[in-house]
Amino acid sequence: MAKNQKAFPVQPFKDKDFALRFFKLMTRTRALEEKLIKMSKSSDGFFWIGGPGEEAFQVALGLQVDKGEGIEHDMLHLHYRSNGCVLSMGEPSINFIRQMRSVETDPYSGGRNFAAHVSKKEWNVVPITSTIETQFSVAPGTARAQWRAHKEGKKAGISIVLGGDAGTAEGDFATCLIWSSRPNEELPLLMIVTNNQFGISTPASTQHGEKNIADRGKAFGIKTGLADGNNPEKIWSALRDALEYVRESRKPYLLEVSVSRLNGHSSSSGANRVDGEEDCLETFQKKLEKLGWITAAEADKLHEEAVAEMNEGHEQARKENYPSADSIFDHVFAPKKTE
Amino acid sequence: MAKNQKAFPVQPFKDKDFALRFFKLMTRTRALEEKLIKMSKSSDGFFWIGGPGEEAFQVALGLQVDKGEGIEHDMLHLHYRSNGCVLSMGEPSINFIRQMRSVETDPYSGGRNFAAHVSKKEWNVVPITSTIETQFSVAPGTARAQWRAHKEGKKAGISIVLGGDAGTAEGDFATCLIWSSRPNEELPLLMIVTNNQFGISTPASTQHGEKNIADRGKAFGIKTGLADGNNPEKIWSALRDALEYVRESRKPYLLEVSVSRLNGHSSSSGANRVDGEEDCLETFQKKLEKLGWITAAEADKLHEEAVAEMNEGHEQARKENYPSADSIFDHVFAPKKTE
Amino acid sequence: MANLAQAVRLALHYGETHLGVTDIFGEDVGPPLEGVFTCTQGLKKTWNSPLDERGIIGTAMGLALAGQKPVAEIQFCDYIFNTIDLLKLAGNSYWSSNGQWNMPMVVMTPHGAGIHGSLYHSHSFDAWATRLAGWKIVIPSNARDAYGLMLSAIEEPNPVLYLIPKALLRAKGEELIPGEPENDADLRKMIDAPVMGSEARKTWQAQWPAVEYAPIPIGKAKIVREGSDAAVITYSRHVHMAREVANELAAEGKGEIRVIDLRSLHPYDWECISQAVKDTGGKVLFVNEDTEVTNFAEHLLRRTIEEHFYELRSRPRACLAKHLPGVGLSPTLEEATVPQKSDIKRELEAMLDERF
Amino acid sequence: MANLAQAVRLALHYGETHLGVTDIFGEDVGPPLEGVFTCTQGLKKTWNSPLDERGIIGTAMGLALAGQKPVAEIQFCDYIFNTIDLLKLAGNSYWSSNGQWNMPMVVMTPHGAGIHGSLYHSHSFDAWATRLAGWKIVIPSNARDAYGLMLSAIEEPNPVLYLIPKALLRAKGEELIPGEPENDADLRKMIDAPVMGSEARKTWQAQWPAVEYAPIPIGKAKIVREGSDAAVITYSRHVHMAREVANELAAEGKGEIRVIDLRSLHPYDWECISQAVKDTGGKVLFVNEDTEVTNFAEHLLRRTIEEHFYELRSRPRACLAKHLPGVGLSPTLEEATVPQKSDIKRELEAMLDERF
Ligand SMILES: Cc1ncc(C[n+]2csc(CCOP(=O)(O)OP(=O)(O)O)c2C)c(N)n1
Ligand SMILES: Cc1ncc(C[n+]2csc(CCOP(=O)(O)OP(=O)(O)O)c2C)c(N)n1
Ligand SMILES: [Mg+2]
Ligand SMILES: [Mg+2]
Repeated sequence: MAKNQKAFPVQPFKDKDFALRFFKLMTRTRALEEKLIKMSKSSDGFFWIGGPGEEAFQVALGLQVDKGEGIEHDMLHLHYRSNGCVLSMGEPSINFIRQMRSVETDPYSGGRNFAAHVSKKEWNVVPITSTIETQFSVAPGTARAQWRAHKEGKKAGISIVLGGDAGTAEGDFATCLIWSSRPNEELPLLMIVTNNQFGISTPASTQHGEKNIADRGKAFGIKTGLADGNNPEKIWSALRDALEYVRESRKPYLLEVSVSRLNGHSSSSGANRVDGEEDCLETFQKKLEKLGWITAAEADKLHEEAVAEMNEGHEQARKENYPSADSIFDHVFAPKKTE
Repeated sequence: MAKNQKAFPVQPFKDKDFALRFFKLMTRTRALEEKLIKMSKSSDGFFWIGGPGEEAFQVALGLQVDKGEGIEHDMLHLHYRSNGCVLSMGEPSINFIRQMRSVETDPYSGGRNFAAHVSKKEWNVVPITSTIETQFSVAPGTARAQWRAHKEGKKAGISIVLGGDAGTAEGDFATCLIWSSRPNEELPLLMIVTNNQFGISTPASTQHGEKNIADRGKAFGIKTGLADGNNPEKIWSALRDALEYVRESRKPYLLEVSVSRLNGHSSSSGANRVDGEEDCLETFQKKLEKLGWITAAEADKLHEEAVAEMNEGHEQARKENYPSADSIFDHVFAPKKTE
Repeated sequence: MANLAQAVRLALHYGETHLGVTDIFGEDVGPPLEGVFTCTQGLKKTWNSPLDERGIIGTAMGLALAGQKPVAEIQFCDYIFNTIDLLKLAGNSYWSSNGQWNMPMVVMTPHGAGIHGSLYHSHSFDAWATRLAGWKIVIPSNARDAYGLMLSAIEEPNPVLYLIPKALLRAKGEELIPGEPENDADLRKMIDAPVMGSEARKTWQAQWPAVEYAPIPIGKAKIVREGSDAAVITYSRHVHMAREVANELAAEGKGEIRVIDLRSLHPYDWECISQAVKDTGGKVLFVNEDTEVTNFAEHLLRRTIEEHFYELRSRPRACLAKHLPGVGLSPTLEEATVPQKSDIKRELEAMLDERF
Repeated sequence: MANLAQAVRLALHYGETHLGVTDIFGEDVGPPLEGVFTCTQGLKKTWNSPLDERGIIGTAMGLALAGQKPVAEIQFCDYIFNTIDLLKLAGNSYWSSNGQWNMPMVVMTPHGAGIHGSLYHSHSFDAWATRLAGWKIVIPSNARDAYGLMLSAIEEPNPVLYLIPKALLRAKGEELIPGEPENDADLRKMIDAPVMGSEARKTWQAQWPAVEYAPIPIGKAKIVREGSDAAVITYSRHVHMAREVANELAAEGKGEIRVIDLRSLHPYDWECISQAVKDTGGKVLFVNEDTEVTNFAEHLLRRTIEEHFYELRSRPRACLAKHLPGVGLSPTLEEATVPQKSDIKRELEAMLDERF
């Protein structure tokens, strides 16, 4: 068992405190997305994209990551539905709001990038890029650094790379399979595909001949798994097992996670709540209610608190400045260390 | 059984005439490559690349192709070891020599492209490109045209795309798997990987985690096969079966063919004969001798005739002009039909 | 008057019904969405592709080789950069095969900034594209040209890149497309699909007006405003900015500015540019929104110098985007990065003031 | 005197032993071949990659993000065109993350024509590369600079593209690399691997001379020949052609030509160029072998116009490759396509003749 798993109960979802902590993080993630959607609808930000429907998965991932700076810790190649992951790692919600409003205090991009394009050096969150799937070509590089460090007897985390189902059609996904499974140099890399059955408007069923995307790992001898991303308990243990496998074997693992897409693709498609998708937050709340660990009123209260948190963040962000015109010239080139 | 199979005996290699015809084509292919290598060594041409060691496979392919212009016939996306295929389709050997010498009579490129970069509109041989594996991104397009024609009840050939083992690491190979297996729009496309265990100097065993490259088709529900490219009989029937499958089911097939690389990668690595690789021409000759269908002397004579053919072609090509300087401006843009 | 997105749609309709277009495809090009910018609504030959730009360009090439007539879309030109090798191959197929295999394909892709698109919905591709020998390149600035250039693109036996100014997609034309109804509302009713996901959308079919064969030739610029005190040579959304500035300057009595809409970037209308250089004594301003190091305007400027140096009585200029890794989201950032009206005006004023 | 390939090798040796280079990789970069042009023979940190340029650039980016110092090779720049999106990302990572994530990586790749390389071993990448904001770009013309620029590239905290003039790889330097043995044969014996496949190769190890820390700063041009009647501003193999032409013209009494080797394309040494424009009254000739539409020389020419127009007493010029889909194999074709000595001479003579 990896070190940071020790922080959690052996059967976390049999533990009320843990379950409620998890639920609260899901609630805050949802409230954050709702705030960001609202901002985009009131033109307080230009474009929204995010992860409503992926809370169970993103929180389970964020909590189990070995967080820190440098290759001793996990390196994260996330994508644009990962606010919940980063929030669960401990990120203040206001920072996402700052990026949405593109104020100069946006710590991820200084007002330059779209919402949900997190980048955080302290925690090894490499810049989330808009270009679908390129992170799968980059991740073998960080994993190789960790492979080498481990081989040299140094402490080394693993790399985790994340993308959607449609994106696996890009060559980068194949690149990742190939580069992570080179004989004798297999890489400690957890590849995760969040399958929400859509790429924008295009149903996966019309474009994917694979029964499971994860099957594509098999030809390379990569261990694969499928998991239900709407069930906190199942996705938690699927991630725990996958992470443990990669940490201990130092080999790649390909995990396909089924998730919901509750508000459509992005603000371009309206960002309204859609029908017919399971809501993991609702399901989980019902379960907790049934267990007697929470009442509907208490859950509402948690949500209200989360909404208040987001409103507060928004209020603060509104007082902050937009970046100045001449800031465009900042950070084109990094200075030499000695300079 | 497809129409053009009817041209062959049911068990072709039990038929002496056929076997000798096959052997002669292999011999001519080899003699052609030997001529081209010699030319490159005597600076009568700048760069050689070709297919010594792939004769059995290339001849088997060339003979079984449905040859002609337009999508009613097979469309061929070959690569730079396919001289034997094109020669077996009936191409005069002198044309390869012309391209090697880069004279203006080079029908494939007018003296512009390297040797073995065939292009022949009349027979649907699309331009062979130096860029490894891009043909696998292009082939779904020709196959789609044929898929549509067939669906509309028109006569339609299939597409055949060919590349090496190392090249399958490019994203284009995955593209081809994905685009040819889209649900309900599966394409009549035969994908062939010639596995010679090397990409230039790099052994496949150091870069490929796959046990068989062909296994990569399985996740997509693509039918796959392995074949011994050094054995004319086996590769003939493997190709026959694969072609038949694609022609009749109108679905993709991925065939991996093991082949030898008898003269190394190209003239860059010397183009000398290497040790330790099976020579399909030798093996086949021995077999024919054993059957009593040919004597060593007769085989030598065939080889001498082939050498004479190549010398004659070379003599002719030497008399031909290099392209003129201002020909560089020809064929930048195609004229409109009406012009 | 059709807007630019409708014009593209009408042209594709004409193409698939009269000019042999066989495939209109790309990410989200077919139903249910039919184009992230509505450009492919109601058409018959559309289909959705996998999320794979290399597959899109490659498949278009294959279709072209097979004698089909594909129109492929790259959803945003920001995402075309993993296909440059394939675009190069498409551009060299006819040449490398010594005139055997031409590539009759159209690639259309939204282009440019102006919609608060941040790093990856603000890219320009014009400078890059002009480096692709073997391609023809067009970029309309209005609905009528969008219609006519698409018809010409479809009729070309060569690969044509059709850049769509993103910021102008909702901009109405000033000139009727031959055959389009006089009334906007009528056109909308006929060819704009009901909102995605609605009941109406499920059974909706476009009612196509009988638009006519009215191509705009590739390679011909258009003078959108006359004048000889100076000239702006531009394309895409900067045509409109330049015209507004020119009108302001005229109103202010500062001079009459010729505004040239290049429309085709390759081949480009050198005659028209050359005449402007002569007529203005070299007071020409090249404007586009691609980054300024190794920009197509610099090519035009070089040719201006090469052919007209001793006729120049004033310094020709360029007004281009800053050489930066991206266009930032916050409006101040975008405005400081890509040319605005104020930048064009500043340059023109300086130019008009310049002593002969 | 080391040749250019040996100089790259020596620099990489210095890099892996003194400057923290962690990975030198690409197709056929490691044993047994150690570089299709011998550039990576005898090194410790080399390894062979899959045949996948996107994986090569992506992995280099990942290594850089992880604090490593990779030197990745693209076997020929002709094969870099499927990675432009990744190169753009590498160039915008520091900027888009507001100064958090820099990308300390080097990409080296053979460049240019001159070896009868036909369509896909003759590409240039300089014009394309200069459009990649966020990258530094160097291109040595001789062994000493190749050594020093590689050291600087390795020390950079930013992505650096290191273009290797293919045609000069066997060209011996004129200046000793600090620490290299005086005698060529000694150097060869020490660092040139025995022929591939031989017994000797199997156990061979390089004997590295104690080369010294001797970087050449990025951004500084070099005047390789003095003169003020005209100036050639160029780089790569055209430095040598220009110098030969300049010597011929001097011998013919036609004038003294300054020859500037730019060495860095981004940032470029504007001061040096600007001085040449002033000193020659605008008789400057920009030469490179990339295609002539939207070429980096056109940017330099634009800036020349922008900053020196009223000092020009003569027309500045460019001598570039034809805008064609490729370079043909037959020597007549290649010679007609990319600038030759005769082209440079013709332009210079015309320039010298031009009346002030
Ligand atoms: C290279 C590239 N092509 C196209 C796009 C436009 N685009 C943005 S999101 C998206 C769909 C992604 O679908 P999927 O990978 O399933 O992820 P999801 O959004 O469903 O989580 C597309 C096509 C892009 N951002 N990058
Ligand atoms: C895109 C691209 N990258 C690199 C090269 C250089 N190159 C030419 S052949 C070759 C090896 C190809 O190996 P494989 O695919 O196994 O085919 P084989 O030559 O063994 O038949 C390489 C790397 C190229 N031509 N194209
Ligand atoms: Mg999806
Ligand atoms: Mg091979």
